[in-house]
Amino acid sequence: MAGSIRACASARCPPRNKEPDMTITTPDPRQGSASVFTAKSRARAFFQKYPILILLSIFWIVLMLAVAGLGHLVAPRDFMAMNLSERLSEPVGMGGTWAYPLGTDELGRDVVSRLIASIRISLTIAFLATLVSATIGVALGFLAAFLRGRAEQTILMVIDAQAAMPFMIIALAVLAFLGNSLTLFTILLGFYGWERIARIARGLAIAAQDQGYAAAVRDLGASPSRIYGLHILPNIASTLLVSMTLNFPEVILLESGLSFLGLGVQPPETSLGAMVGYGRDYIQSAPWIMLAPAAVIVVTTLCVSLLGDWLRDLFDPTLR
Amino acid sequence: MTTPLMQLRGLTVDFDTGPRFVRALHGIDMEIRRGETLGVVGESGCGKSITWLAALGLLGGARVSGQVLFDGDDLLGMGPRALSKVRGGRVALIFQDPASALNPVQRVGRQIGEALALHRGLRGDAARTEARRLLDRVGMSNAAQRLNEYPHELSGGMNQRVMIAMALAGEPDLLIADEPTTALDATIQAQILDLLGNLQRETGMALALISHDLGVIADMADRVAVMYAGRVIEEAPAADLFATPGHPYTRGLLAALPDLDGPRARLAAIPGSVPAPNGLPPGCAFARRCAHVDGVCETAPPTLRVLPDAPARHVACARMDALWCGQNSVAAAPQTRERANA
Amino acid sequence: DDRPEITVAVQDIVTSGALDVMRERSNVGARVFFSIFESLIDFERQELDLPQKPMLATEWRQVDDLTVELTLREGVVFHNGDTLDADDVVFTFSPERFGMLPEQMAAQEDGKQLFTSNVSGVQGKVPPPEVAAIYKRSWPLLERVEKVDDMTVRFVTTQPDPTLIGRISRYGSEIYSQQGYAAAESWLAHAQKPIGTGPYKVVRFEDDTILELEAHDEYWGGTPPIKKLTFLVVPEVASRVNGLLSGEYDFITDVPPDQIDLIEREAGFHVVGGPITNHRLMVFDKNNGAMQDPLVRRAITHAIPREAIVDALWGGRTRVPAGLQWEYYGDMFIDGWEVPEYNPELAKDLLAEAGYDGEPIQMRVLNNYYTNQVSTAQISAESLRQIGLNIDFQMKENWQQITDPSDGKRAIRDWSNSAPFPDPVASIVNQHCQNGGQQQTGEWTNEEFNENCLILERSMDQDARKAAFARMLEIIEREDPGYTVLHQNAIFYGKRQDIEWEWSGLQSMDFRTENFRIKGMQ
Amino acid sequence: MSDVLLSARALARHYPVRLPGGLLGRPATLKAVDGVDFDLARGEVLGLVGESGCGKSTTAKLVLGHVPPSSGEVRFDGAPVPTDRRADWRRLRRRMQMIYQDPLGALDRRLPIVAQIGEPFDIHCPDMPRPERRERAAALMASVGLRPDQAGSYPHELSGGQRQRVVIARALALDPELLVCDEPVSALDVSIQAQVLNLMSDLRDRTGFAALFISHDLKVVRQMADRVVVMYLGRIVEEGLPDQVFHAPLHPYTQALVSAAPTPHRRARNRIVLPGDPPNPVDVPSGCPFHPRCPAAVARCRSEVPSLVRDAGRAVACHLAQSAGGDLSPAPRALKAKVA
Amino acid sequence: MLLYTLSRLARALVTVVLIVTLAFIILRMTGDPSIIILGPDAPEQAYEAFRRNWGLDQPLIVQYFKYFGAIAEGDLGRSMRDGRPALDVVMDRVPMTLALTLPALVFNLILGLGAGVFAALNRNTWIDRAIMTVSVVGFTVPSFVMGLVLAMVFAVQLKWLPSGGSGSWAHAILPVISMGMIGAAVIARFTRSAMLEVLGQPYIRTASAKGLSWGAVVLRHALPNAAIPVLTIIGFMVGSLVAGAVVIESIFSWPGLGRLLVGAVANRDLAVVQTILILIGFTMVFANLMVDLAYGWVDPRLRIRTLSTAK
Ligand SMILES: Nc1ncnc2c1ncn2[C@@H]1O[C@H](COP(=O)(O)OP(=O)(O)OP(=O)(O)O)[C@@H](O)[C@H]1O
Ligand SMILES: Nc1ncnc2c1ncn2[C@@H]1O[C@H](COP(=O)(O)OP(=O)(O)OP(=O)(O)O)[C@@H](O)[C@H]1O
Ligand SMILES: [Mg+2]
Ligand SMILES: [Mg+2]
Repeated sequence: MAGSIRACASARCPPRNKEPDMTITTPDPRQGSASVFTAKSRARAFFQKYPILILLSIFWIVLMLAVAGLGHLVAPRDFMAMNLSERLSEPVGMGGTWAYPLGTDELGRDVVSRLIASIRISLTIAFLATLVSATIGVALGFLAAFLRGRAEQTILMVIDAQAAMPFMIIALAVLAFLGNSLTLFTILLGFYGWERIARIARGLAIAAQDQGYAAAVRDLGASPSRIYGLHILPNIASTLLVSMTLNFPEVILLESGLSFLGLGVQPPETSLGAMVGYGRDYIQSAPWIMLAPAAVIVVTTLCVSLLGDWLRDLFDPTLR
Repeated sequence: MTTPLMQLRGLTVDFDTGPRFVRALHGIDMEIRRGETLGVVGESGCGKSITWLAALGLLGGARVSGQVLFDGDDLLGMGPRALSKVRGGRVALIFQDPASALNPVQRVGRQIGEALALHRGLRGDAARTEARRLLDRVGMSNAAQRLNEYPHELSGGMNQRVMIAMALAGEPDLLIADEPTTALDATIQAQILDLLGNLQRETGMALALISHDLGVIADMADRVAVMYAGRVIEEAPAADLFATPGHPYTRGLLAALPDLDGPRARLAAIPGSVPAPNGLPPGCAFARRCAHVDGVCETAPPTLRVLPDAPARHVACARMDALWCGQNSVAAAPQTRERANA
Repeated sequence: DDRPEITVAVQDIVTSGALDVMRERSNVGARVFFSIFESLIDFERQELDLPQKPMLATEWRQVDDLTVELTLREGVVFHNGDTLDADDVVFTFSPERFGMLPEQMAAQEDGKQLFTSNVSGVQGKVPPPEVAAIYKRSWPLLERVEKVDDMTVRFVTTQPDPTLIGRISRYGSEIYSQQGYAAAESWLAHAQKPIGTGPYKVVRFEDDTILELEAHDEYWGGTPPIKKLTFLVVPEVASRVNGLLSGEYDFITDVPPDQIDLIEREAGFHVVGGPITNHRLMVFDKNNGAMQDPLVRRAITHAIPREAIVDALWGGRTRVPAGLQWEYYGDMFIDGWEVPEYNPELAKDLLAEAGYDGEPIQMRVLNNYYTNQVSTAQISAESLRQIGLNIDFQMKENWQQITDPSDGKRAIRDWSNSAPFPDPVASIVNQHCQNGGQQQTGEWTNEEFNENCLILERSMDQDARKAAFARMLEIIEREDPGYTVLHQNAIFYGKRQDIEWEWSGLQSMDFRTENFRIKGMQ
Repeated sequence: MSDVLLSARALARHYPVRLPGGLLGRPATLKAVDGVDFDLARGEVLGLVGESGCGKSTTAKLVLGHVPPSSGEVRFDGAPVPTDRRADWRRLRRRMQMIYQDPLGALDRRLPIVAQIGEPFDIHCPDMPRPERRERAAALMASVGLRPDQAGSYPHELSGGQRQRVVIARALALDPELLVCDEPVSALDVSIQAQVLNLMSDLRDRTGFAALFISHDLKVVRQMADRVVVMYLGRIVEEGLPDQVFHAPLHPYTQALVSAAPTPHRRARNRIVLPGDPPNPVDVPSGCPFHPRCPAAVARCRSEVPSLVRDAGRAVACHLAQSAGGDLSPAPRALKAKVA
Repeated sequence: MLLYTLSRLARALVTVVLIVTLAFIILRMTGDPSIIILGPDAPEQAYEAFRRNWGLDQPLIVQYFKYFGAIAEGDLGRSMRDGRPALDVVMDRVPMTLALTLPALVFNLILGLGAGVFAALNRNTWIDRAIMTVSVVGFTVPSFVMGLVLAMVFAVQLKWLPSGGSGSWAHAILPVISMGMIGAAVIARFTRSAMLEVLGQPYIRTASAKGLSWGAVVLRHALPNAAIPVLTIIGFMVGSLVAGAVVIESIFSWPGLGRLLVGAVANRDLAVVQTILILIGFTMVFANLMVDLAYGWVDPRLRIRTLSTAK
């Protein structure tokens, strides 16, 4: 059993000041000098922490953000400019020329330029809508957590009602009956998913103020605005961020679903969903009109979702 | 002397923490003889639990190496089927926080029955009768009715009894109890410890009792292993250990404990805190908190060695020779000395 | 019975949910109604200039300025087995059928309730009140229809009506069976399974889904060539095309011009179709902002590349017509009249002359209510921008939003006009005169134009009428533009190549023996 | 003790709950705290011990005005403690503070510790200039033994003991007169526990705060408290000086508790193992609440609720401990008692 | 439990009232459907007659109360299109939609649960990553793109299945698959995390320590516990299936509720639209209620609502 050792030289005591003698064996090589050792190559460790898919996702999202922010500067043409004589020309690779790398649509407009404009609009809408829904959700969630009692019950009921109605259906009715403008559309989509965020915000706030740091700060005599603004909000921000990354792709998909029904972003503006929606009639005759934006939707939502999952795992120590 | 029932040899455990591996156990050597009670103490996170989980192959997702000899067979090399025969059959485990260690959606009768079916081949009425007998045996009132209840309907103490009954189902040679009473109240804790003691006496099984509470260990154990930062740093018969602790850490621990009796004095706290598993110093892990530290302590971790004069005692301290003999000549009990200093 | 079963995939069967020619106002209804109902006078529908021809009436004559007399065809059998006689015709044009009897009106008033209107309900044969309104509009001057004898009827008007015969032949004047109507439980029940004289009778009708017809073997015009004729609603173009190509459908309707190539690329399928009696217009509101100046509106009329639109979007399969008129007007057709030429330079000059200052001009568009509507509008908008107009392009969800005047910004909108019978009254008068939609919504009016309307509508003097019509076109299309014609609408059908079948400019689908044959059969 | 800082009189807190029983779950009352009287002098430390669920934390909440009492009252410095969490309540936080069991949970993990230690100044002394606040926070850190270089650390970067120091520093920032400590060292390892306990004693010597010190660990309470109260099922069953209570417990429950307290310095002891399950505060037995588990219970215990009898600084609520003469003597360790 | 059920019912009722009000507000904000139903060419008198007939000329507040009164009596009005009772119109379509959504739900569950469990058991391996990636893709492809592509491949190219319409079970296959994919992806992701959560619980270790084989542990202890949280999203699934039906039914010309809704919205058939809204609301509330109650049924911990010895 125990690394049997030469015992204390004899039964007698060594002088007190004597340096510890050589009874100390050299450290077992198996044990290493410290508890941490990098048995992995740096690259492997790096990719394990940041899987290649995640890096690609981040790259794609950054690319999309760049396109959204600066795309109009590099767009080859005005996305509304028509050239009726060049309508439905093929993209490069399907017989087309570099004049229109991704081909043209039914009005002879450059698909690349339209794609860039669409990314701008779609991402802006999705971003703003997500922001709106987070704001509403957090505000109501906090309100419920703060007020408790009847007010909380009321808010919970509204949350229930919202959750009970598939949002698509509500959006469909609202848009069809109220007409459409980009602002209305964005605000409407901003109502998507707020109830989820409200639930999370309420749950976390209640947990924090029942046993956690919020209770402690309250016991210091802090005012509610300090508790919620300075303490709870920053603390739940990461969780909210993750649930916003869930919301984001859903908003893009919702937008495309509504565009399919002709209720999304309206011409002359364009969006990814609108491009797919209007392009679907050409799915066989000129598939590139629809496939390019559809691919962007799929890849972008995919990347945001993957990133969201990854962040959630990262933020959630229980999953480690 | 017969071979020990269970022997851990150089057991190491590495966890994959993403960018690197972190070694949580640095070669544990320990043994349990038949019928004996081995107490394992140490601060939270020092590796008490994972030692036994690793030994029984219950530690998914970690690299385990070393040897775990149970009755001569190496458990680490065993196939899953053979291993599950040992688990629950010859070696049983009970855990801290019994309420969450039981499946919340199954009635306790069924959970006990499962163990009976696995290791004793009992089913149906036979299993039921046996389950009831086991519950009776662990001192559960109203056993027949309890079988139909869910864990959340029982109190913590009763759940721990259920766990024990389940562990007894396989008639094990060794019971590993991982902090079985930490979550329980003092009076209930007394009941459970009492029960474990009685069972051990009746069945003659060996008991590995893990706890961070020196009081509990002092109460129950025949032999004690003290762990610190993934290593066993002292191992001794319980009586000797509490009378004359060897390792500076053990001494400090005993001195830092307030007492119910005696004069009330300032506590002799060990300064500093346990190093994080991913930040152990190259030498003795306790060096930074140790009053007797010396250059030699910082070069390499010391290994367990037999103490002079006391062949049953092992301590892992580079300066043990000096300390041990010094202590023997200067003061009888470290705690009194340190208290006097305060 | 080895006659084939034929499935037609359509965008929609009817928009009103009822198989009643007086309720259904849309173009799509005409497509199926011609298989179920027939009117007294009809057209050679498959011919381009649509000459009139006898249908349920074998002959007709103008008895005096107020009266037309028609002789009915012998041996016409309704779907319920009854034989057509004068009583059926009289009934078809009776107040009862239109819900104008006092008791019906009272019932309408009673039934009026929020969303629970019982009017069209099962109790009582009370058509919804719109039917009467539409009737009044279609037959503004009809006083009565009287039975002369079993096989002769007379249409009598309150004033001379130069368009009377045209109106008798128009969509909406199909003959119903008196007994058939009487036997139905309610107006609604009849509108779900109506009794007409057409070659096919209704077996099953589910609004929005399916209309199943089966051969009416006692049909007076010979045994129908199809055993079972199904109209299936398939709203998605791509799905219709898919279904045609995969062989599930024999015909598909409303093929967008861009899909034609795709279908014709496949062996065994082709596309037929062309211009119909419906023109696409761009309509102006002369009350708001820059649009008050006729010069601006004229500039617009000159700025639209109509030919380019026809070529690009319609593959040249339709055309730019000679203003709001059709060749089938016959004598009333104004030869030499044309739409304003495409001349951006002129347009710019006009704008300069008008002193246009860049004020935004709203253009309201509905989402592809008409084929290629959005594309056409986008091209137009782009062209208008080219001449310097600041176009505020607005997509709208529905007609109400399109015509909503409340924000004071209504300027340009989309529309289409049909000519249900061969006379300018059918189009320009009905849509643009005092009682027409454009003036009713307050978009446009013009005194001289309105005076000429009366002549065109009431005078029995063909020359005076023609002059009035010519002048009206000048005013509304050139001098003080109220609209401008974009192009003639066209409709395309995909079908199996082995079926010989001709399309009609009247948007009906004719499945009578003369017009349907499968190659290699019989 | 003369100068009473805090006094509780007939303090009770009841919660309405629903009994188990599926569809028929009857409503019932959970008496978390049921008639508790005690006084706390300035500068005194009162230890509160008892098993889980006996109402220790609830008492603490009542004292702090976190929950309103169902009956009875708490007076702080002569005035009733507000419970409405309005301005009054918030102002009172300067004078009474709390220390929690789980220091990590009580700290905001997104703020550096120095900011958290200084937070009481931000809240209560908005007029204090920024540099002064910083200075005071630094001084506080030093006083609890945190190094200045740790100021910018986040809670998760500290060890458990250090975190508890942060919590203590924050609680002491405004020099409160009363500190309520609910199991302040239960979450800490033995070696760290001693550090924190020592720190608290030192600080107390320095600032002289009074404290309500809650723990289920008798050894810790003995180390810290001037006086000890033992609770069982929402009531006080025994009270006295620590050494009296722990060396000569009067109440059978205290006797069992003391005997069961694990301590390595006292091996081979006589452990009294009480039968039965921990008490259920919804269903308080008639008579003496402890009688079903009491090894010495007699008939009277089943029917008659013993009152808390005080005598010379000690108090006990047990029929058997109150001899006829009125003196208090330990309840007999009954014959039934199972001694291990 | 009874009280719990009652309070859930009460909340459900309030939810329904909220939904009904919402439907009213949305539909009445721009009140006038006459021009859409009668078309742009109808004479002005026809519009007026129509408005009068349907009571649209009354003040909104009067409409609201009448509307509530009528609904309370179970009268959901008549379709403005053809005058049939709106409830009949809607109910005619319900079986068709159920014929899609129920198989899609089953498809969802089987595929999603299977994939999720499998991924969780192989956590952090390529299997896990592959399943999760595929499931995210499944979730991110717009359903109409999926539908059109499936139709092109299986109907037009391979001619195995009909491209649209209804009438036989073969017609339902493609729509069910297109609808089910999204749900399956969501369930797979959810199941995976529920499963991982459960696998980390101490009772799983207890079960292994008992000597159960890993397979038995997963089957008997992990799965039943992981299934509990998955239950909650079934309610949500029903909603997303109904929403998905709107698009899928259009693509595949399936005469169900979704297409009816699209048509009714386009035609502004107020009564039908609001009947559908209310029906969907009811269904969802009911589904969630059932899920909640089922939750209480499968999880014994929730059967008892007591705070007593909670610790
Ligand atoms: N799955 C894991 N991944 C990484 N590290 C782990 C894992 N499980 C345990 N550890 C680490 O291993 C060390 C030993 O853990 P172990 O559970 O054995 O401690 P313990 O002595 O039982 O403590 P306690 O008294 O708190 O139960 C700890 O530092 C812990 O952080
Ligand atoms: N908000 C509440 N609603 C209902 N019951 C409660 C509530 N808070 C506490 N209780 C109950 O009151 C009793 C006393 O609780 P308390 O927290 O005071 O016990 P404690 O002595 O602090 O126990 P522990 O040692 O476990 O912290 C317990 O049974 C608890 O379940
Ligand atoms: Mg442990
Ligand atoms: Mg407590």
